Amino acid sequence: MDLNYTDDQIAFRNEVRNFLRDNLPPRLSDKVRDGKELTKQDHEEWHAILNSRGWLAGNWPKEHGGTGWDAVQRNIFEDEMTKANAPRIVPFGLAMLGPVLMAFGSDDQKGYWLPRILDGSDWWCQGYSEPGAGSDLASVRTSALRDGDDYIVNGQKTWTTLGQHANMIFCLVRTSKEGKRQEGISFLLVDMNSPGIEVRPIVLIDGGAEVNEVFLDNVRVPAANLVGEENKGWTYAKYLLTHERTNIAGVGFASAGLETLKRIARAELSGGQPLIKNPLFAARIGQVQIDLMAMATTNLRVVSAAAAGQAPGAESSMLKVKGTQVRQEINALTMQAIGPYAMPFVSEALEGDNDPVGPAYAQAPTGQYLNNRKLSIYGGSNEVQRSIIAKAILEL
Amino acid sequence: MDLNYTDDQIAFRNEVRNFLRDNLPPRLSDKVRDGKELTKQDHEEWHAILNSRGWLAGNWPKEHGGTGWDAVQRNIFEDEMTKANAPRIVPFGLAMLGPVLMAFGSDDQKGYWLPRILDGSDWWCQGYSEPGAGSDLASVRTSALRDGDDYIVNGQKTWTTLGQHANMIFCLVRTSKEGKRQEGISFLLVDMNSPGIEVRPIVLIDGGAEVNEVFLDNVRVPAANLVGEENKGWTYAKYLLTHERTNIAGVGFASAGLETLKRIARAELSGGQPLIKNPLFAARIGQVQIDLMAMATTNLRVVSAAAAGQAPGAESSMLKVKGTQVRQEINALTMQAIGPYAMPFVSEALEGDNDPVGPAYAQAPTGQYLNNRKLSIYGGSNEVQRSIIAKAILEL
Amino acid sequence: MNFNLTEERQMLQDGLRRFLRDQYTPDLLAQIADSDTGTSTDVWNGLAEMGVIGALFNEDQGGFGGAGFDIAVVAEELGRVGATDPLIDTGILGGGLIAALGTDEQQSMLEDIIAGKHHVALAHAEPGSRYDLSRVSTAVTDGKLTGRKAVVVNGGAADTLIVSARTSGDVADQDGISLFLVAVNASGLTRRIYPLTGGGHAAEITLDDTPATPLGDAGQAYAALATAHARATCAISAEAVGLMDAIRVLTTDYLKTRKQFGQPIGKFQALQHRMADVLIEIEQARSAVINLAGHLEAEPATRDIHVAATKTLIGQVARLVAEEAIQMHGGIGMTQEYALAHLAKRLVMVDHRFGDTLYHMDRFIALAVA
Amino acid sequence: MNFNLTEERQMLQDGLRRFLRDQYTPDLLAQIADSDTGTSTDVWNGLAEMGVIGALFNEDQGGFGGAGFDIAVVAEELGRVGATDPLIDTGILGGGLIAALGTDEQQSMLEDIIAGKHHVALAHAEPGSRYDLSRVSTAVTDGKLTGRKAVVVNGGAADTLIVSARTSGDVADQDGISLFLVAVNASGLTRRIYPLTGGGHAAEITLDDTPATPLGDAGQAYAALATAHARATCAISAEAVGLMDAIRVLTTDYLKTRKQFGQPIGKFQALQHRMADVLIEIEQARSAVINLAGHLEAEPATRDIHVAATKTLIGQVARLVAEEAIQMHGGIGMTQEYALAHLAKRLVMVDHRFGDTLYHMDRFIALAVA
Repeated sequence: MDLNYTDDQIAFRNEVRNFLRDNLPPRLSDKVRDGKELTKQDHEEWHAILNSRGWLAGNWPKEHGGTGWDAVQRNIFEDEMTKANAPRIVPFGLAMLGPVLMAFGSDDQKGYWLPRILDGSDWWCQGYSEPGAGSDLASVRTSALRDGDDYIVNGQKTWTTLGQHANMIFCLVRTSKEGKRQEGISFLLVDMNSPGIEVRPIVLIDGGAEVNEVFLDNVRVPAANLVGEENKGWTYAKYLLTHERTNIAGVGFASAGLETLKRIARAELSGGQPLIKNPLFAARIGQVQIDLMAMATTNLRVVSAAAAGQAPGAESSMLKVKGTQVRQEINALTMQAIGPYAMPFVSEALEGDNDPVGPAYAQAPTGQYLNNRKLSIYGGSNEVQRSIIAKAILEL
Repeated sequence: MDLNYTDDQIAFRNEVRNFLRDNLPPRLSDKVRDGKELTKQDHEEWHAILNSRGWLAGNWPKEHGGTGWDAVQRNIFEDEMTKANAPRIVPFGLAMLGPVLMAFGSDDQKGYWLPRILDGSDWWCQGYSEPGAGSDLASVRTSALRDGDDYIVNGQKTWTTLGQHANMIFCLVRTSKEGKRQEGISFLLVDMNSPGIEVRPIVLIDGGAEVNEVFLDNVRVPAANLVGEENKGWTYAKYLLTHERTNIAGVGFASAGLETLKRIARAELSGGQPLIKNPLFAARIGQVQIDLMAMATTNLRVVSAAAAGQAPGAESSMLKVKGTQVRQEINALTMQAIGPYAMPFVSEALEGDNDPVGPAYAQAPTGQYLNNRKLSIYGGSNEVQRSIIAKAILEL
Repeated sequence: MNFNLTEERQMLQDGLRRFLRDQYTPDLLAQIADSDTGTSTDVWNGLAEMGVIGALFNEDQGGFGGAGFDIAVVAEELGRVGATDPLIDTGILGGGLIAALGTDEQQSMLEDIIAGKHHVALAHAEPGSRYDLSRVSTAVTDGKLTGRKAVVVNGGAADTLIVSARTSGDVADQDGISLFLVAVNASGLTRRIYPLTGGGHAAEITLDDTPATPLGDAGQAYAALATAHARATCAISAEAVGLMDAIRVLTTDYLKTRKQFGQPIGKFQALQHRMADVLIEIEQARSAVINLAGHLEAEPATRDIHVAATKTLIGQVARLVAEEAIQMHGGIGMTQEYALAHLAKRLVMVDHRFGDTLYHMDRFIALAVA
Repeated sequence: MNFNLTEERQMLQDGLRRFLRDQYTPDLLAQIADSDTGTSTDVWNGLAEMGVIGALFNEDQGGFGGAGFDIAVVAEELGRVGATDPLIDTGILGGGLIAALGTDEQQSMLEDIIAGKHHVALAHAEPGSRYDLSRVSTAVTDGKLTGRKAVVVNGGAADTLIVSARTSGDVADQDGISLFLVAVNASGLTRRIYPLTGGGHAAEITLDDTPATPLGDAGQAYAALATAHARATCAISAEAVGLMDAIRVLTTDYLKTRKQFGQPIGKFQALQHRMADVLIEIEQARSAVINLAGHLEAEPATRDIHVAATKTLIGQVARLVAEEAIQMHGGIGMTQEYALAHLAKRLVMVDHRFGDTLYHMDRFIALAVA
């Protein structure tokens, strides 16, 4: 047992830290710190900076232009990124599609698509969820019928995050109605500029429009864009979900959120005293801080096992549940900390540089509280995670 | 809407209060306040005092020697009893069997058994639960086979509270295996002195032995002791359970427990200051006090509806769950309040007048905390109550 | 002891419920959400005609109610449809303070308020005062006001503002707080109007040597402010219960119709049990409102115990109900378009007016525990 | 970073787990529960032979461990079987303080302690001192002690007592606390020995002009007491995790076998989800112990943050695990005879030694939040 990083790991952390200090544009880190929305250009700028250092694809092997890092290095990198308020790496191409292509794509597909993910030629989005499916991903109804060298795709995808920026979407489609529901699913790459595709924003409860519905109406997709074998897509989909779940605990986000919470609680006054001196509020901060300290170690235990080659199992479900509880509690406390100034609806202020209503730090918390209710819903709801834990670990 | 008692109700409350002041032996109220175990004689003494005033059977009509009180009066009486630390009325004959006999018993049964409940000739206990049945009461396996003018009873009952004091037990027995499980159950009155009956104490987690197993081995019971019709016992059993659920919220117990908690928290020191001045502990007391204030009103709403003739429905399930949560939290806080003196195991001290280890008030809380875990288990576990609420009220 | 509504209140409740159910179509809600007032003239006039505003005042004040249960009945119904009408601001805070402190001439405004023709907002809290009722630093010089007022709900739509200022004492003293009537177009007064997360609008108000007319005796406004806030707390707590009921119905309906893994998700026991807990807590909240409404006219020491207890519990249950409802809905519960979004946001925001769970737990401890 | 045990610790863990599994039959547990010592001579000798006591001391002290993870590994295994052996009292508190403060002659006791031949108890807390480490009022006159010591765990079985007393300063000062070695048969010393709810025994000790030998420098004992309590907190926290694991296994086994309403109750989703939450919290508790064990040798300011964080979390999870386990078992979980009773009681009692959730949350706030 040794809670300390090795010398190599410390050297790596310092390297990352120095790089971020020298290369992360303050304009971007300010936006992240204040909870403002990033533009497509912001994301692309930051991706390009990371790519020029070779650090864009943290979970890709070196042969495909990735870093070749182990799980501990990736964790260090993500920690430092969040602590520095760096924009989050957009995951759809890098964390989701990339690993699937490397594992199941043809050589042609790998050779063509992977470099385009790195150099920003393509912005990918996700076509997994469908209306009414919820956490039941296997209930895919979007159909793809073979027609010569093409598939004709019809259906609807939803909850497509940042789909408004994307030129490509990877989709689960139904290519067969035979057998079990899982057996007739295929994994297809679709050009968003194809005729018959329409993207409509979904305004969320916080007023933001980060997710979309994607309508596919007789969309022609070259059969060459089928990944792996027809009707085997469920295997690839599950593989993707497993890889999506790295950093599922969100320790870095929670740590950054806790710092923000404390900063606000020191600035806000209650009865003329800093709010953080109020014993009951201090206890609520203390509680979530204690929970986070333990969760960070649980996370490192899983990361460490992954670095040693153990496949992440249902432990990631435990991290998902506890991680979202901690982050949502931090969100709730931060909203409580800003008091009456939680009430103004300030979506405009997040986008522009308007003179804020109330303190600058009071702009983001309410929206973040509302928006982050999603954390316990998406990526397999916490209810689904609990059922996984009960079956896979407790064997109930 | 009027939260105040009527003049008549106030007059009644004062009458009860004065009676308790003048007639409740301090020896008994001291024992109750300090959480000591009452002897059989203690109970009988108090029953006799109440009976001499005509107040022993609060939920019986006057024609059978009861008070004829409405639900509000019963609630006032129970409130005053708990506030005065009066011994609880032993419920098995009075609150459970009595109403069943009045509703379903023959005239002979009513004429014989009801007066004996009032004058203390019989001490009844309950033969509902069986080993392995848990909250699934309909899974009765104790059998009663008709043999001439008798039934021959074989089987085992468990969780029989104060069965060691009882000379009579009312039992659910299986008289038929045909049809649904509920259809072959009968309701039988059994003399505990019959040959073939054995009572064995079950030591509980707090070290006390208030419950028992009752073994019935070829016990002969006169067929005259069958209540109502053969194979209709499930109806009577459910009727009994409904009546058992008056005062299910336990507001009086919670109020008395809260007072004890505050008394201890004022006496205990933490950092040289009274523990009740510790903001975090005060907040936990405050929380349960706030919950109790609301629950007391929920209880009065149900009581008031019952007094107006509405049948208590699934609302009693809500009171059961919230009532046990409040009481168990008070128990936990009281145990926390006594600090290291929660550790001594003091079952002897509860029974005798030994010189206590630590403060006198520190004798009972640990045992009460442990013993009252039962509150959320018996009388239909809180899980069963939640399912009832989901089905009966939410219609899920 | 009696938990039934009087015949009058029952009639008011029934009529109001019908009226709001008819009026508050999704279209109207959306339209109001985009308006500057948080209400529509039609609805507000309709409420006035039904006597809903009058129910907040007693007969001496020109109304026909004014007791805690009058407030609770009306506010709960508004909550049930997620209404944003400024009943609390114009009626309970504005009208209530004028009724309590106004001269005969000032009292004459009540008739217009009750008739729905005049809107009021209370500009009391200041940046940094948080929920502390006695923390006032707006200054008075030669009868003119200078200072800043924060999150003045209905401040954009109000015809008249009631502004607090300090005429004596230290910044947090209860003594020395005075109230003033200020016209919204008075000189030196600027308003920055903005929408609220839970619907309706508020304003940041800056006063710079702004002329004002005293309301009540100089330096003696605290008791009336405390009473007005107790009544407003009763109203917003009852409104919260209405919101909870509406959210509960929406959620149980969804649980019954939404299918996943081959059955309605309401058949999953884990959700059933959590929903049972939600229901239990809503009933706790309902009882807490009854406690407060029933003690609203008690002496302040007793009243304030119930204010603190009720608002603490309401804030806690509000968060539970809103969060569980969104969680059980899943994705659809995250969308602005679905009815839950507005109800849930409005419910969550209840904790940010008139003191939150933290503020009121501290108060409760001071008043009733230690 | 490495979360694997060293080879030595892995071997110790494996051997100890086998030994305890073989030794701790229900009969032995019952026998120990009725004994005055909380251990059996056979088991204690066996533990000593395996080097379990020695693992608590470093090589200079005659042991072969002494680090946080040594303590945690050993204590967790004892917890797993619900053992009541006085490892904390004789080893960590008693032996630890003698090792830290003793003269060469006093240090010679360590050999007997490590060999399992000598029992010690720390008589530090007093009636009314609760969990405050610095609150000591036992007086010293001419080198003799007068005062009362409360809930001295293992005080009945100990051969030697370590007694704290105040030689200078005010009642709650850290400076001025001295330690003394006192023989249990010393004049003026009376012990009232009684059993504990979680197993084992303790004593109320009265000292009346009782002769004593100083242990360490006069008035300077606080730092060593704080270190010993940090190490004891690590041990009892790890023991708690062992208890949690055992209770979790017992409960999931029960859920799989117990049938109700026609199926194993473990198939009921509400119980599955609650049990999943229990498991998540147990993993949190396990991580908290790792955090404390890994920082036990850090400077006191850092160490004490982890002491406070870990003990707070342990106390919270202990209550959750014990209460959920009893609830899910139903009636059988309420009976003394069933294995859960002892484990659950011992787990609940963890919050009553070395500071409870309240005490440590206050400490954590002071050290790491405000």
